[in-house]
Amino acid sequence: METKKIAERKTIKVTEKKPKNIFVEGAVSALFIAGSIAKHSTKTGIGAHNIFLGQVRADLIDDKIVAAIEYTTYTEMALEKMHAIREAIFNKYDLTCMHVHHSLGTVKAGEISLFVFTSSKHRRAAIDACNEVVERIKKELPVWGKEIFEDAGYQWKVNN
Amino acid sequence: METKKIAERKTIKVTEKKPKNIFVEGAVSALFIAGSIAKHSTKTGIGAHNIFLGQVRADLIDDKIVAAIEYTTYTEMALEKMHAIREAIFNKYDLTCMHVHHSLGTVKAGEISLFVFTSSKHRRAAIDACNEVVERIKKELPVWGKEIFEDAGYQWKVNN
Amino acid sequence: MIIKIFGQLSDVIGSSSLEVNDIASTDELIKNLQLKYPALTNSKYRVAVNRNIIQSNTELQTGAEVALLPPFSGG
Amino acid sequence: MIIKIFGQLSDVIGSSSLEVNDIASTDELIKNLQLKYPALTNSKYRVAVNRNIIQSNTELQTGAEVALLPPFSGG
Repeated sequence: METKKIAERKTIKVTEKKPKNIFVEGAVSALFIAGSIAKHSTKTGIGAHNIFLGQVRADLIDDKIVAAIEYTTYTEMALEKMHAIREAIFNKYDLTCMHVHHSLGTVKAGEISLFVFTSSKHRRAAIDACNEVVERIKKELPVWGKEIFEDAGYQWKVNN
Repeated sequence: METKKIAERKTIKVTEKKPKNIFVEGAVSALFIAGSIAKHSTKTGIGAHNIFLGQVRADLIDDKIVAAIEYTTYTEMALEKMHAIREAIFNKYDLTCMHVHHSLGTVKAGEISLFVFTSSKHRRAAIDACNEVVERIKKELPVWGKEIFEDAGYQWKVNN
Repeated sequence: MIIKIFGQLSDVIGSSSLEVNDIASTDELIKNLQLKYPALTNSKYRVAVNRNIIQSNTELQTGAEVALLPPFSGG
Repeated sequence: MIIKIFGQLSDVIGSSSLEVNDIASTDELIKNLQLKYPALTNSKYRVAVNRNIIQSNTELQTGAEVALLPPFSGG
Protein backbone atom coordinates (compact mmCIF):
# COMPACT_ATOMS: atom_id res chain seq x y z
CA MET A 1 0.00 0.00 0.00
CA GLU A 2 2.67 2.46 1.16
CA THR A 3 4.84 1.69 -1.88
CA LYS A 4 1.95 2.29 -4.24
CA LYS A 5 1.22 5.67 -2.68
CA ILE A 6 4.81 6.81 -3.16
CA ALA A 7 4.75 5.64 -6.74
CA GLU A 8 1.61 7.64 -7.36
CA ARG A 9 3.10 10.75 -5.84
CA LYS A 10 6.14 10.39 -8.09
CA THR A 11 4.06 10.34 -11.28
CA ILE A 12 5.36 13.16 -13.44
CA LYS A 13 2.80 15.21 -15.32
CA VAL A 14 3.58 14.92 -19.02
CA THR A 15 3.68 18.33 -20.68
CA GLU A 16 0.93 18.66 -23.29
CA LYS A 17 2.77 18.88 -26.61
CA LYS A 18 -0.30 19.17 -28.82
CA PRO A 19 -0.84 22.84 -29.79
CA LYS A 20 -4.04 24.52 -28.60
CA ASN A 21 -6.92 24.38 -31.10
CA ILE A 22 -7.96 27.78 -32.42
CA PHE A 23 -10.57 26.63 -34.94
CA VAL A 24 -14.32 26.75 -34.43
CA GLU A 25 -17.03 25.55 -36.81
CA GLY A 26 -18.98 28.51 -38.23
CA ALA A 27 -19.17 32.07 -36.93
CA VAL A 28 -17.91 33.38 -33.57
CA SER A 29 -20.96 34.66 -31.68
CA ALA A 30 -21.20 37.88 -29.64
CA LEU A 31 -22.21 35.79 -26.61
CA PHE A 32 -19.09 33.65 -26.92
CA ILE A 33 -17.03 36.87 -26.90
CA ALA A 34 -18.96 38.11 -23.84
CA GLY A 35 -18.24 34.84 -22.01
CA SER A 36 -14.57 35.15 -22.85
CA ILE A 37 -14.46 38.74 -21.51
CA ALA A 38 -16.39 37.84 -18.34
CA LYS A 39 -13.94 35.03 -17.49
CA HIS A 40 -11.20 37.65 -17.04
CA SER A 41 -12.88 39.47 -14.15
CA THR A 42 -11.12 37.17 -11.65
CA LYS A 43 -7.72 38.12 -13.11
CA THR A 44 -7.43 41.38 -11.18
CA GLY A 45 -3.86 42.03 -12.32
CA ILE A 46 -5.20 42.88 -15.79
CA GLY A 47 -5.63 46.58 -16.56
CA ALA A 48 -6.25 46.45 -20.33
CA HIS A 49 -7.83 44.15 -22.90
CA ASN A 50 -7.59 44.53 -26.65
CA ILE A 51 -9.92 42.66 -28.97
CA PHE A 52 -9.80 42.37 -32.75
CA LEU A 53 -12.79 40.98 -34.63
CA GLY A 54 -12.81 40.14 -38.32
CA GLN A 55 -16.29 40.38 -39.84
CA VAL A 56 -17.31 39.01 -43.27
CA ARG A 57 -18.13 41.88 -45.67
CA ALA A 58 -20.92 41.74 -48.27
CA ASP A 59 -18.51 43.03 -50.94
CA LEU A 60 -19.80 43.81 -54.41
CA ILE A 61 -17.55 42.11 -56.99
CA ASP A 62 -18.50 42.47 -60.69
CA ASP A 63 -22.21 42.90 -59.89
CA LYS A 64 -22.19 39.95 -57.50
CA ILE A 65 -22.58 40.26 -53.75
CA VAL A 66 -20.57 38.15 -51.31
CA ALA A 67 -23.08 36.23 -49.16
CA ALA A 68 -20.60 34.22 -47.12
CA ILE A 69 -17.01 33.03 -46.83
CA GLU A 70 -16.17 29.34 -46.60
CA TYR A 71 -12.94 28.80 -44.68
CA THR A 72 -10.64 25.80 -44.97
CA THR A 73 -7.25 25.16 -43.41
CA TYR A 74 -4.26 22.83 -43.28
CA THR A 75 -5.02 22.09 -39.63
CA GLU A 76 -1.78 20.53 -38.38
CA MET A 77 0.43 23.19 -39.98
CA ALA A 78 -1.87 26.06 -38.89
CA LEU A 79 -1.89 24.92 -35.25
CA GLU A 80 1.89 24.43 -35.22
CA LYS A 81 2.34 27.89 -36.73
CA MET A 82 -0.11 29.47 -34.28
CA HIS A 83 1.74 27.80 -31.42
CA ALA A 84 5.01 29.36 -32.64
CA ILE A 85 3.34 32.78 -32.99
CA ARG A 86 1.95 32.48 -29.45
CA GLU A 87 5.41 31.66 -28.03
CA ALA A 88 7.00 34.57 -29.88
CA ILE A 89 4.31 37.02 -28.72
CA PHE A 90 4.60 35.95 -25.07
CA ASN A 91 8.38 36.33 -25.29
CA LYS A 92 8.09 39.80 -26.81
CA TYR A 93 5.22 41.33 -24.79
CA ASP A 94 4.35 41.34 -21.11
CA LEU A 95 0.95 39.69 -21.59
CA THR A 96 -1.32 38.13 -18.98
CA CYS A 97 -3.19 36.08 -21.57
CA MET A 98 -4.07 35.70 -25.20
CA HIS A 99 -6.93 33.88 -26.96
CA VAL A 100 -7.41 33.28 -30.68
CA HIS A 101 -10.47 31.80 -32.40
CA HIS A 102 -10.77 31.41 -36.18
CA SER A 103 -13.81 30.08 -38.03
CA LEU A 104 -13.84 27.14 -40.42
CA GLY A 105 -16.72 26.34 -42.76
CA THR A 106 -19.35 28.90 -43.70
CA VAL A 107 -19.52 32.36 -42.13
CA LYS A 108 -22.22 34.65 -43.49
CA ALA A 109 -21.77 38.37 -44.30
CA GLY A 110 -22.10 40.35 -41.05
CA GLU A 111 -20.86 37.44 -38.94
CA ILE A 112 -17.50 37.23 -37.16
CA SER A 113 -14.78 34.86 -38.39
CA LEU A 114 -11.75 35.94 -36.34
CA PHE A 115 -11.50 36.81 -32.64
CA VAL A 116 -8.15 37.81 -31.15
CA PHE A 117 -8.10 38.79 -27.47
CA THR A 118 -5.03 39.98 -25.54
CA SER A 119 -4.81 41.18 -21.92
CA SER A 120 -2.04 42.80 -19.92
CA LYS A 121 -1.34 44.97 -16.88
CA HIS A 122 -0.80 48.10 -18.98
CA ARG A 123 -2.45 48.93 -22.30
CA ARG A 124 0.62 49.17 -24.55
CA ALA A 125 1.40 45.42 -24.38
CA ALA A 126 -2.20 44.32 -25.01
CA ILE A 127 -2.68 46.70 -27.95
CA ASP A 128 0.67 46.03 -29.65
CA ALA A 129 0.48 42.26 -29.16
CA CYS A 130 -3.05 42.07 -30.56
CA ASN A 131 -2.05 44.07 -33.61
CA GLU A 132 0.99 41.86 -34.26
CA VAL A 133 -0.98 38.62 -33.79
CA VAL A 134 -3.63 39.75 -36.30
CA GLU A 135 -0.96 40.64 -38.89
CA ARG A 136 0.84 37.32 -38.39
CA ILE A 137 -2.39 35.30 -38.57
CA LYS A 138 -3.30 36.92 -41.90
CA LYS A 139 0.20 36.45 -43.31
CA GLU A 140 1.35 33.14 -41.84
CA LEU A 141 -1.61 30.84 -41.12
CA PRO A 142 -2.46 28.39 -43.92
CA VAL A 143 -6.15 29.31 -44.08
CA TRP A 144 -8.13 29.97 -47.26
CA GLY A 145 -11.38 31.85 -47.72
CA LYS A 146 -13.76 31.15 -50.60
CA GLU A 147 -16.12 34.08 -51.18
CA ILE A 148 -19.52 32.63 -52.04
CA PHE A 149 -21.76 34.93 -54.12
CA GLU A 150 -25.44 35.44 -53.41
CA ASP A 151 -26.81 33.99 -56.64
CA ALA A 152 -24.18 31.51 -57.73
CA GLY A 153 -20.46 31.08 -58.08
CA TYR A 154 -17.50 31.98 -55.91
CA GLN A 155 -14.01 33.44 -55.95
CA TRP A 156 -11.00 32.83 -53.74
CA LYS A 157 -10.39 35.61 -51.23
CA VAL A 158 -7.14 37.58 -51.46
CA ASN A 159 -5.61 39.13 -48.33
CA ASN A 160 -3.94 42.53 -48.52
CA MET B 1 -54.83 70.23 -46.73
CA GLU B 2 -52.45 70.37 -49.70
CA THR B 3 -50.67 73.42 -48.29
CA LYS B 4 -50.17 71.74 -44.93
CA LYS B 5 -48.64 68.69 -46.57
CA ILE B 6 -46.11 70.79 -48.46
CA ALA B 7 -45.22 72.67 -45.28
CA GLU B 8 -44.64 69.39 -43.48
CA ARG B 9 -42.40 68.12 -46.24
CA LYS B 10 -40.31 71.30 -46.02
CA THR B 11 -39.59 70.92 -42.31
CA ILE B 12 -35.82 70.88 -41.89
CA LYS B 13 -34.39 68.46 -39.38
CA VAL B 14 -32.49 70.47 -36.78
CA THR B 15 -29.00 69.07 -36.25
CA GLU B 16 -28.54 67.76 -32.71
CA LYS B 17 -25.99 70.06 -31.10
CA LYS B 18 -25.84 68.35 -27.73
CA PRO B 19 -22.81 66.03 -27.61
CA LYS B 20 -23.50 62.29 -27.22
CA ASN B 21 -23.32 61.02 -23.63
CA ILE B 22 -20.47 58.55 -23.03
CA PHE B 23 -20.90 58.10 -19.28
CA VAL B 24 -22.55 55.12 -17.59
CA GLU B 25 -23.13 54.59 -13.88
CA GLY B 26 -20.94 51.76 -12.57
CA ALA B 27 -19.10 49.05 -14.54
CA VAL B 28 -19.54 48.18 -18.23
CA SER B 29 -20.84 44.58 -18.36
CA ALA B 30 -19.71 41.85 -20.76
CA LEU B 31 -23.33 41.48 -21.90
CA PHE B 32 -23.52 45.18 -22.79
CA ILE B 33 -20.39 44.71 -24.92
CA ALA B 34 -21.94 41.62 -26.57
CA GLY B 35 -25.08 43.61 -27.41
CA SER B 36 -22.97 46.36 -28.93
CA ILE B 37 -21.04 43.85 -31.08
CA ALA B 38 -24.23 42.05 -32.18
CA LYS B 39 -25.82 45.32 -33.38
CA HIS B 40 -23.10 45.59 -36.03
CA SER B 41 -24.03 42.39 -37.87
CA THR B 42 -26.42 44.34 -40.08
CA LYS B 43 -23.62 46.69 -41.17
CA THR B 44 -22.19 44.35 -43.78
CA GLY B 45 -19.69 46.92 -45.08
CA ILE B 46 -17.66 46.42 -41.92
CA GLY B 47 -14.66 44.07 -42.17
CA ALA B 48 -12.89 44.82 -38.88
CA HIS B 49 -13.75 45.82 -35.33
CA ASN B 50 -11.27 46.87 -32.67
CA ILE B 51 -12.24 47.01 -29.02
CA PHE B 52 -10.29 48.38 -26.08
CA LEU B 53 -11.40 47.60 -22.53
CA GLY B 54 -9.96 49.20 -19.42
CA GLN B 55 -10.28 46.95 -16.35
CA VAL B 56 -9.75 48.06 -12.73
CA ARG B 57 -6.62 46.43 -11.27
CA ALA B 58 -6.34 45.25 -7.65
CA ASP B 59 -2.98 47.01 -7.32
CA LEU B 60 -0.95 46.61 -4.14
CA ILE B 61 0.11 50.08 -2.91
CA ASP B 62 2.11 50.25 0.37
CA ASP B 63 0.53 47.04 1.72
CA LYS B 64 -2.97 48.16 0.74
CA ILE B 65 -5.00 46.55 -2.03
CA VAL B 66 -7.14 48.60 -4.42
CA ALA B 67 -10.71 47.30 -4.10
CA ALA B 68 -12.39 49.74 -6.48
CA ILE B 69 -12.03 53.00 -8.36
CA GLU B 70 -14.56 55.80 -7.91
CA TYR B 71 -14.77 57.93 -11.04
CA THR B 72 -15.93 61.53 -11.22
CA THR B 73 -15.97 63.95 -14.14
CA TYR B 74 -16.59 67.52 -15.23
CA THR B 75 -19.47 66.33 -17.41
CA GLU B 76 -20.08 69.29 -19.73
CA MET B 77 -16.38 69.76 -20.51
CA ALA B 78 -15.77 66.01 -20.92
CA LEU B 79 -18.65 65.61 -23.37
CA GLU B 80 -17.57 68.66 -25.39
CA LYS B 81 -14.00 67.34 -25.50
CA MET B 82 -15.18 63.84 -26.48
CA HIS B 83 -17.28 65.37 -29.25
CA ALA B 84 -14.20 67.17 -30.59
CA ILE B 85 -12.14 63.96 -30.41
CA ARG B 86 -14.88 62.08 -32.28
CA GLU B 87 -14.95 64.69 -35.06
CA ALA B 88 -11.15 64.64 -35.39
CA ILE B 89 -11.04 60.82 -35.51
CA PHE B 90 -13.76 60.59 -38.17
CA ASN B 91 -11.89 63.20 -40.24
CA LYS B 92 -8.61 61.32 -39.93
CA TYR B 93 -9.72 57.68 -40.33
CA ASP B 94 -12.12 55.96 -42.70
CA LEU B 95 -14.36 54.61 -39.93
CA THR B 96 -17.85 53.12 -40.22
CA CYS B 97 -18.63 53.77 -36.57
CA MET B 98 -17.20 54.43 -33.14
CA HIS B 99 -18.66 53.96 -29.65
CA VAL B 100 -17.20 55.08 -26.32
CA HIS B 101 -18.50 54.25 -22.83
CA HIS B 102 -16.79 55.39 -19.62
CA SER B 103 -17.90 54.53 -16.09
CA LEU B 104 -18.72 57.01 -13.35
CA GLY B 105 -19.11 56.11 -9.68
CA THR B 106 -17.72 52.87 -8.24
CA VAL B 107 -16.13 50.16 -10.39
CA LYS B 108 -14.71 47.20 -8.51
CA ALA B 109 -11.37 45.50 -9.24
CA GLY B 110 -11.86 43.07 -12.15
CA GLU B 111 -14.70 45.14 -13.62
CA ILE B 112 -14.55 47.19 -16.82
CA SER B 113 -14.56 51.00 -16.69
CA LEU B 114 -13.74 51.96 -20.30
CA PHE B 115 -15.09 50.50 -23.55
CA VAL B 116 -13.89 51.91 -26.88
CA PHE B 117 -15.22 50.26 -30.05
CA THR B 118 -14.23 51.21 -33.61
CA SER B 119 -15.31 49.58 -36.88
CA SER B 120 -14.17 50.02 -40.47
CA LYS B 121 -14.02 48.31 -43.85
CA HIS B 122 -10.33 47.41 -43.46
CA ARG B 123 -8.50 46.67 -40.23
CA ARG B 124 -5.89 49.45 -40.28
CA ALA B 125 -8.42 52.26 -39.73
CA ALA B 126 -10.27 50.48 -36.90
CA ILE B 127 -7.06 49.54 -35.06
CA ASP B 128 -5.31 52.91 -35.42
CA ALA B 129 -8.43 54.93 -34.59
CA CYS B 130 -9.14 52.87 -31.46
CA ASN B 131 -5.57 53.30 -30.27
CA GLU B 132 -5.67 57.07 -30.79
CA VAL B 133 -9.06 57.46 -29.10
CA VAL B 134 -7.84 55.57 -26.01
CA GLU B 135 -4.72 57.76 -25.76
CA ARG B 136 -6.75 60.96 -26.18
CA ILE B 137 -9.37 59.87 -23.61
CA LYS B 138 -6.67 59.20 -21.01
CA LYS B 139 -4.88 62.48 -21.75
CA GLU B 140 -7.69 64.91 -22.55
CA LEU B 141 -10.90 63.93 -20.76
CA PRO B 142 -11.48 65.64 -17.39
CA VAL B 143 -12.13 62.42 -15.47
CA TRP B 144 -10.62 61.50 -12.10
CA GLY B 145 -10.23 58.11 -10.48
CA LYS B 146 -10.05 57.65 -6.71
CA GLU B 147 -8.48 54.31 -5.80
CA ILE B 148 -10.37 52.95 -2.80
CA PHE B 149 -8.38 50.52 -0.63
CA GLU B 150 -9.82 47.28 0.74
CA ASP B 151 -9.59 48.14 4.43
CA ALA B 152 -9.80 51.90 4.54
CA GLY B 153 -8.49 55.01 2.85
CA TYR B 154 -7.91 55.98 -0.75
CA GLN B 155 -5.47 57.65 -3.10
CA TRP B 156 -6.00 59.58 -6.32
CA LYS B 157 -5.12 57.59 -9.42
CA VAL B 158 -2.29 58.85 -11.65
CA ASN B 159 -2.33 58.09 -15.40
CA ASN B 160 0.93 57.29 -17.16
CA MET C 1 -18.83 83.57 -9.44
CA ILE C 2 -18.75 79.82 -8.73
CA ILE C 3 -15.42 77.99 -9.10
CA LYS C 4 -15.73 74.24 -9.72
CA ILE C 5 -13.15 72.10 -7.93
CA PHE C 6 -12.36 68.53 -9.07
CA GLY C 7 -10.46 65.41 -8.05
CA GLN C 8 -7.68 65.69 -5.45
CA LEU C 9 -8.12 69.50 -5.37
CA SER C 10 -11.47 69.02 -3.65
CA ASP C 11 -9.45 67.39 -0.82
CA VAL C 12 -7.04 70.35 -0.69
CA ILE C 13 -9.82 72.93 -0.66
CA GLY C 14 -12.31 70.83 1.28
CA SER C 15 -15.15 71.42 -1.17
CA SER C 16 -16.16 70.77 -4.77
CA SER C 17 -17.10 74.40 -5.41
CA LEU C 18 -16.24 77.86 -4.12
CA GLU C 19 -17.97 81.19 -4.46
CA VAL C 20 -15.74 84.21 -5.18
CA ASN C 21 -16.62 87.82 -5.97
CA ASP C 22 -14.96 90.79 -7.68
CA ILE C 23 -12.28 88.72 -9.41
CA ALA C 24 -11.18 90.17 -12.75
CA SER C 25 -8.76 87.52 -14.04
CA THR C 26 -7.52 83.95 -13.55
CA ASP C 27 -4.16 85.19 -12.17
CA GLU C 28 -6.03 87.21 -9.54
CA LEU C 29 -8.20 84.19 -8.73
CA ILE C 30 -5.17 81.92 -8.23
CA LYS C 31 -3.39 84.51 -6.05
CA ASN C 32 -6.47 84.83 -3.82
CA LEU C 33 -6.98 81.09 -3.56
CA GLN C 34 -3.31 80.44 -2.71
CA LEU C 35 -3.58 82.93 0.17
CA LYS C 36 -6.64 81.18 1.53
CA TYR C 37 -5.47 77.59 0.75
CA PRO C 38 -1.63 77.53 0.99
CA ALA C 39 -1.54 73.80 0.09
CA LEU C 40 -2.70 74.82 -3.40
CA THR C 41 0.81 76.14 -4.09
CA ASN C 42 2.11 72.56 -4.09
CA SER C 43 -0.75 71.16 -6.16
CA LYS C 44 -0.58 70.42 -9.86
CA TYR C 45 -3.61 71.67 -11.77
CA ARG C 46 -4.83 73.61 -14.80
CA VAL C 47 -7.56 76.22 -15.05
CA ALA C 48 -10.50 75.94 -17.45
CA VAL C 49 -12.61 78.96 -18.42
CA ASN C 50 -15.86 78.11 -20.16
CA ARG C 51 -14.73 74.47 -20.46
CA ASN C 52 -11.46 75.28 -22.23
CA ILE C 53 -8.08 74.97 -20.56
CA ILE C 54 -6.34 78.35 -20.58
CA GLN C 55 -2.64 78.75 -21.42
CA SER C 56 -2.11 82.22 -19.88
CA ASN C 57 -3.83 84.80 -17.69
CA THR C 58 -7.43 85.24 -18.84
CA GLU C 59 -9.97 87.96 -18.10
CA LEU C 60 -13.06 86.65 -16.31
CA GLN C 61 -16.31 87.97 -17.76
CA THR C 62 -19.51 87.93 -15.69
CA GLY C 63 -21.00 84.46 -15.80
CA ALA C 64 -17.74 82.78 -16.81
CA GLU C 65 -17.55 79.07 -15.92
CA VAL C 66 -14.26 78.55 -14.07
CA ALA C 67 -12.87 75.18 -12.98
CA LEU C 68 -9.67 73.91 -11.36
CA LEU C 69 -8.55 70.62 -12.91
CA PRO C 70 -5.91 68.35 -11.34
CA PRO C 71 -4.17 65.83 -13.68
CA PHE C 72 -6.73 63.61 -15.43
CA SER C 73 -6.87 59.94 -14.54
CA GLY C 74 -9.76 58.48 -16.49
CA GLY C 75 -9.87 55.15 -18.31
CA MET D 1 3.40 9.67 -51.24
CA ILE D 2 0.29 11.80 -50.72
CA ILE D 3 0.44 15.46 -51.76
CA LYS D 4 -2.10 17.71 -50.00
CA ILE D 5 -3.67 20.40 -52.20
CA PHE D 6 -5.33 23.50 -50.70
CA GLY D 7 -7.47 26.51 -51.64
CA GLN D 8 -7.64 27.60 -55.29
CA LEU D 9 -5.07 24.92 -56.24
CA SER D 10 -7.67 22.24 -55.53
CA ASP D 11 -9.68 23.87 -58.38
CA VAL D 12 -6.65 23.79 -60.71
CA ILE D 13 -5.85 20.16 -59.94
CA GLY D 14 -9.44 19.07 -59.40
CA SER D 15 -8.73 17.35 -56.09
CA SER D 16 -7.56 18.07 -52.55
CA SER D 17 -4.92 15.33 -52.61
CA LEU D 18 -2.77 13.48 -55.11
CA GLU D 19 -0.80 10.28 -54.86
CA VAL D 20 2.66 10.27 -56.45
CA ASN D 21 5.43 7.66 -56.41
CA ASP D 22 9.19 7.57 -56.90
CA ILE D 23 9.69 11.30 -56.46
CA ALA D 24 13.06 12.23 -54.93
CA SER D 25 12.76 16.00 -54.51
CA THR D 26 10.34 18.93 -54.52
CA ASP D 27 11.78 20.23 -57.83
CA GLU D 28 11.07 16.84 -59.43
CA LEU D 29 7.56 16.86 -57.95
CA ILE D 30 6.79 20.32 -59.36
CA LYS D 31 8.16 19.38 -62.82
CA ASN D 32 5.94 16.27 -62.91
CA LEU D 33 2.85 18.11 -61.70
CA GLN D 34 3.31 20.94 -64.22
CA LEU D 35 3.42 18.38 -67.03
CA LYS D 36 0.19 16.80 -65.85
CA TYR D 37 -1.55 20.09 -64.85
CA PRO D 38 -0.27 22.86 -67.17
CA ALA D 39 -2.45 25.48 -65.40
CA LEU D 40 -0.20 25.05 -62.37
CA THR D 41 2.52 27.02 -64.21
CA ASN D 42 0.39 30.17 -63.86
CA SER D 43 -0.58 29.54 -60.25
CA LYS D 44 1.02 31.22 -57.26
CA TYR D 45 1.85 28.79 -54.46
CA ARG D 46 4.49 27.61 -52.00
CA VAL D 47 5.49 24.08 -51.05
CA ALA D 48 5.50 22.81 -47.47
CA VAL D 49 7.45 19.71 -46.43
CA ASN D 50 6.55 18.36 -43.01
CA ARG D 51 4.49 21.50 -42.34
CA ASN D 52 7.33 23.92 -43.04
CA ILE D 53 7.49 26.11 -46.13
CA ILE D 54 10.63 25.31 -48.10
CA GLN D 55 12.81 28.02 -49.65
CA SER D 56 14.69 25.84 -52.15
CA ASN D 57 14.72 22.34 -53.65
CA THR D 58 14.28 19.79 -50.87
CA GLU D 59 14.89 16.05 -50.83
CA LEU D 60 11.75 14.04 -50.09
CA GLN D 61 12.26 11.27 -47.56
CA THR D 62 9.85 8.35 -47.33
CA GLY D 63 6.80 9.41 -45.40
CA ALA D 64 7.39 13.14 -45.95
CA GLU D 65 4.23 15.27 -45.63
CA VAL D 66 4.08 17.46 -48.74
CA ALA D 67 1.53 20.22 -49.37
CA LEU D 68 0.92 22.86 -52.04
CA LEU D 69 -0.20 26.16 -50.49
CA PRO D 70 -1.71 29.01 -52.52
CA PRO D 71 -1.58 32.52 -50.93
CA PHE D 72 -3.20 32.52 -47.49
CA SER D 73 -6.48 34.42 -47.00
CA GLY D 74 -7.58 33.76 -43.44
CA GLY D 75 -9.02 36.27 -40.99
